[in-house]
Amino acid sequence: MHKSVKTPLIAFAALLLFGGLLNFGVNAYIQLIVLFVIINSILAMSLNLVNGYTGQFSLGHAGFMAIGAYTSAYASTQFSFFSESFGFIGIFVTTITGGLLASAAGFLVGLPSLRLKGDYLAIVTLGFGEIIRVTLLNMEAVGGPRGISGIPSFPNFFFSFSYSCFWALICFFFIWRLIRSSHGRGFLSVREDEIAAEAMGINTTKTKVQAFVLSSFFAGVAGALFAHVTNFISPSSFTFLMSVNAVIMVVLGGMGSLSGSIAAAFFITLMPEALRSLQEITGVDLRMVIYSLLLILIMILRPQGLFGDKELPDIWRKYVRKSA
Amino acid sequence: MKNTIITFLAILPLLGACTKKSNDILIGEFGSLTGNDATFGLSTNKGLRMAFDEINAAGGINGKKIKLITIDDQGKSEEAASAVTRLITQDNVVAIIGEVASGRSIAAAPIAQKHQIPMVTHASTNPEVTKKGDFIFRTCFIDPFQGFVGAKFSIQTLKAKKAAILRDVKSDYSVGLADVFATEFKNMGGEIIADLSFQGGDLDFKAQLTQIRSKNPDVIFIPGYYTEVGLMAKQARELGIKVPLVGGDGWDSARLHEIGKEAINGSYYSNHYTTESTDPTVVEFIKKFKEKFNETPDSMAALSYDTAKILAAAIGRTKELTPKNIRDELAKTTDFPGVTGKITINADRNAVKSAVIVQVQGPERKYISTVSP
Amino acid sequence: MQDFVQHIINGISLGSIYALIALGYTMVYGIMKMINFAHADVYMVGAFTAYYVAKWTGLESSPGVSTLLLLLVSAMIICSVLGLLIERLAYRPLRKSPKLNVLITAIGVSLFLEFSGQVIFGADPKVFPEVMNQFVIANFGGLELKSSDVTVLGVSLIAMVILNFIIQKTKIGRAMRAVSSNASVASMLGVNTDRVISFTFIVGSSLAAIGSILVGMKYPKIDPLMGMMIGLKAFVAAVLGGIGSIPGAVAGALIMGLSEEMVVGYLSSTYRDALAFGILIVILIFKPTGLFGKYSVEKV
Amino acid sequence: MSVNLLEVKNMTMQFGGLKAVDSLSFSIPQGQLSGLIGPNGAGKTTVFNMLTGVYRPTQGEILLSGKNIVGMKPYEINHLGMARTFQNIRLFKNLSVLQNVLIATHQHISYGLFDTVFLSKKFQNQETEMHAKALSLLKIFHLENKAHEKASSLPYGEQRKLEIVRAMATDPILILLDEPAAGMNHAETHELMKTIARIRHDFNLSILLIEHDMKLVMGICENITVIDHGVKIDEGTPQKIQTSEKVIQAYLGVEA
Repeated sequence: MHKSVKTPLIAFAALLLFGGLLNFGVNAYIQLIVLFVIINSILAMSLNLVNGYTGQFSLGHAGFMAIGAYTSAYASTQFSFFSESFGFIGIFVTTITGGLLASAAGFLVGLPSLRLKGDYLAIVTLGFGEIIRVTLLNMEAVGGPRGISGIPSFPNFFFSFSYSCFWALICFFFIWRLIRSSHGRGFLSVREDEIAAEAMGINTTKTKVQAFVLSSFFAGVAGALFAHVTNFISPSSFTFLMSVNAVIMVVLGGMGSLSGSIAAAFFITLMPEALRSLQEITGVDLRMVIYSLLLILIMILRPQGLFGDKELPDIWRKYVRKSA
Repeated sequence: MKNTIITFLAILPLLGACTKKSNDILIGEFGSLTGNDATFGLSTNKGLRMAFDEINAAGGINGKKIKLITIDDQGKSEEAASAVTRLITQDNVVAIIGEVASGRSIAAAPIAQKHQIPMVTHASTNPEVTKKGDFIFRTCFIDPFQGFVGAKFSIQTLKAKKAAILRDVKSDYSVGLADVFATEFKNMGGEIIADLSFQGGDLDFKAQLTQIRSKNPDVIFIPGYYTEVGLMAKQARELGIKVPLVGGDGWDSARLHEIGKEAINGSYYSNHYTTESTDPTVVEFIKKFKEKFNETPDSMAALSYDTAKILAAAIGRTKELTPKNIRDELAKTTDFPGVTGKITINADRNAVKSAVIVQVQGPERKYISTVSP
Repeated sequence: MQDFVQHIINGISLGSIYALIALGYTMVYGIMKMINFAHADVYMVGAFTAYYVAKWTGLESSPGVSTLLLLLVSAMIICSVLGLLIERLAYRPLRKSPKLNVLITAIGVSLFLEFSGQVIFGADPKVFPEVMNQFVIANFGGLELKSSDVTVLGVSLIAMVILNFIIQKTKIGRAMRAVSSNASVASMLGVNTDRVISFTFIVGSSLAAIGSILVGMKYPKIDPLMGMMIGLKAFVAAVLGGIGSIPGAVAGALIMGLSEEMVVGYLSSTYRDALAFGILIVILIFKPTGLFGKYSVEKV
Repeated sequence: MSVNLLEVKNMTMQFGGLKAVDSLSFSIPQGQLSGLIGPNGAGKTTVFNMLTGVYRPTQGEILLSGKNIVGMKPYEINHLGMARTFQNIRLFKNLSVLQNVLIATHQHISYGLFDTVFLSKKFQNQETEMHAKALSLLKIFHLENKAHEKASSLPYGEQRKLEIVRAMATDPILILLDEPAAGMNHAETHELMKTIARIRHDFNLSILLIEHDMKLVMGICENITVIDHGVKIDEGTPQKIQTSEKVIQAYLGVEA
């Protein structure tokens, strides 16, 4: 077997095994949370490409996710081919289409990023996200504020899990290998110093647009998965707060750390759910109060995020070396 | 120190999953206790708590106490979906009550259906909700009816020929109601001269109102929530618009007048019940609610109170407590004497009930008429 | 024609509200180069302070100048203290951290205030007390000019002039400019950076407090999330005008208010927010630092 | 075609009302090591920025191998064979020494995203090649043992050297060095100058060197252009410049 597919396949097999355990071991609620963790991981990893590796400041990730979600949901509900025989091909095609349309939008948003930096870019991407949301809100074809309901779900949990993991692995290995290639080093150079990168022959314009396009593709894929897991989407699912949540995951995990993004996705998805039990004790819902407080504390105590720009293996190695 | 905190933060999420066994009848509620729509979720919650407290105080159902498990969905659809999944699979509830907003009910209904757990919505008026499956019920009227009531009242009672609509595009409830109103109003021979929109949460509506003013409508139909309608009335009067405003049950709150002050006086809306009613059920409900919460119940509270009672009655009729049996008994609900009228569940699992038109007169709501389906 | 004038009046009155809040954003940004996301929530706290003070003192139903002053002062004090606390506890430890961290902390503070507000004040809306009686200042042919419209615009303009004066002409203003252009050099030259930043937060939070009361008078509905949308719009306005520039914030806010009004009045009421952002994007693409923003050549 | 590798004609840069560089003309023949000197604030770095496309000159022409490069993007100019270092060191600080050099070789690779993701033969071969080349360049400045350290962790002098290595990795024909010896002691400077002379020879490079300190430049440059206040005041061999009245005045005028 070619080594390029060997590691991903081993990882996939391991995850499938885990999925099999989950399939029988836990209830549907935990299963749903697991799926949200995977989807959020894809979201965080893809945003890391723009915010972490390329050093651009995007606050509009929810918009791309929305495009992916709407495209695939629309295809699944409108074209009988997909809904009747919601076979693997159909699912695959709708997911890819969602991703592609999202990346087309990413291209459009990437363009102004050529001229804007920092806070200005952040605000423009935020604006694009809002424009996408308001446009969806006003499109009768996709249900306006009612959104799209009755999106066919995946056949069963095991399928949802495997399929989401499949995309999460693609996203992970794609970015992982990209960053360790010359193309990826181009991304990093833009983050480190744009002027020096240009002087060293890097077409920074192209690089930035590329980052936006690739990142939006995976955001779109995450959206497609989200739509089919929740079976319902509406414009209010993709607000500014969702973009903020994505940025939080990236920074919390560590800018430029994929394993950090995944860890942060776990943390951010599980924490509010875990804190639900607290409500039974206190009587009032303090979840979001604690959540926001933790966010501030983490930023102050560990500004570089959980993993910094290191990956899990680096940290493992360091730890082992220290204790040996 | 730093490390301890970080370790603590890391293990926090793991403390989550733990299920308890209990001898109570577990009923789940999901609602917007925080977020932009919090006011409706909070009212709903009060109505439910009051109903179940009453039932438990009277000895429960067949000796068993009811335990209400409430989950906040923050007014987000995806949270509603996970909340319902949690209620069903983690907390093992036998029935679910919620939500006010049709959008979130639509998001949650397929999950309840999939797990074969009855779900009763007390205030989602969008027809789609109960079409999600035979475990989904509703105890309020639906938008087509309310839109019809609004149009009929405008044409027949207010003698309006030209109407302007101001809809909240963010709310599926508002959009649905506006659409029905427009169709019915035209069918009855009226003309829609302006159909403008705003977004829930907006503060300023003068741009829309200025445009409406130039078209001279006889009536303005605003299928929004009281949070915006109060401000809208104020601004409309400031702009010199004097025609009556007409709306739906989203207006129903004591705050409507507190925000809109005299500007909202004289406007009409369709509602589920009237506080002026002399029906002892209603009088008793209002009295007890005021004692408990020190405020006049709005229609969300009344509806959720009724829903809780209907559900409890259905549970009481079951021989064996299973979700399937509760569903079957719910479907048999006939002429239940609720605060919001006599409620019968029809074959589509919708409630057949009448609507009332009330007029805002300061803090009071003057009963104008009842429209039956 | 009458409609057009009405739209202009509406737009300016809406814009001047954005301006009051935008000034707070731009102040903090100008000095610290950070987006103080929590500003809009300090504004919310201001409104609730006024609400509770009026309730406890029983002034809810006795409108008048003294009521207004009492509420203004109490809201300004509470907001300043809150602003100082936020700066001291959340932002100061991060002063040397990357921008994104500071931004996330600011979002964290904002969420914290919003959700604590929902727990403490309750999530349902409250009715803001009547502070001043409204009267009609001028009436020309069906067009009424309300006192509240003029007050808000007047206060924003006065605030703008005073701020400009403080920054350009006073000692603390000079220190502020020094910190703004280079904080570390300023502190080497003996400027007490901490004090300057604290002062900035006091001024910014007081502006938020004033804004909250003026807006409360005009739109008497307050809730813990009231800052979210208006804050976002005001912030966009500040960016539009060139964030960091005081006249820019006011100009940006007025443009924002007017364009929103015109969009709804003449184009489409449904795309109001989208078009507001559209205008922002177009302006930034042609003028990347906003209307009044200083364009700095990056030193190579 | 002109025999000169670089030909600058009437290049002017105006910032608002200030003329930072005024109608500057000079040329560099193939293979020459030239110097550009002038007192502080004379506009030397602005000249570099215009040559490399960071600023667009308000007026004038810049011909590289006979081709006008005014208006081109910095990376395009770099692809044509002009590379530079920066006066206030602009390394990719958080990346390793090796990565810094590898980035500069990016323009020479031909593998695409597909090759990257599937780790194709092409990808592997080219990566191996790039690494080997980067290491061999690092060797010239004795940096090969630090290849995996963070660029920002290098001492100052080595950071300057790394900048030169990075510029060389783009395979330039003309390399612009902006005060390469700044902050180095006498011995280090001496060694650096020797290395510069050597790489010019080994890699067949033309070099343009900015130096604030006149004495340094005199040792290795073959031709020197002197500017002050954006205007060329003299040009010629080190011997000629050393005795030039105008040059001495310019330096004394500023430094006295």
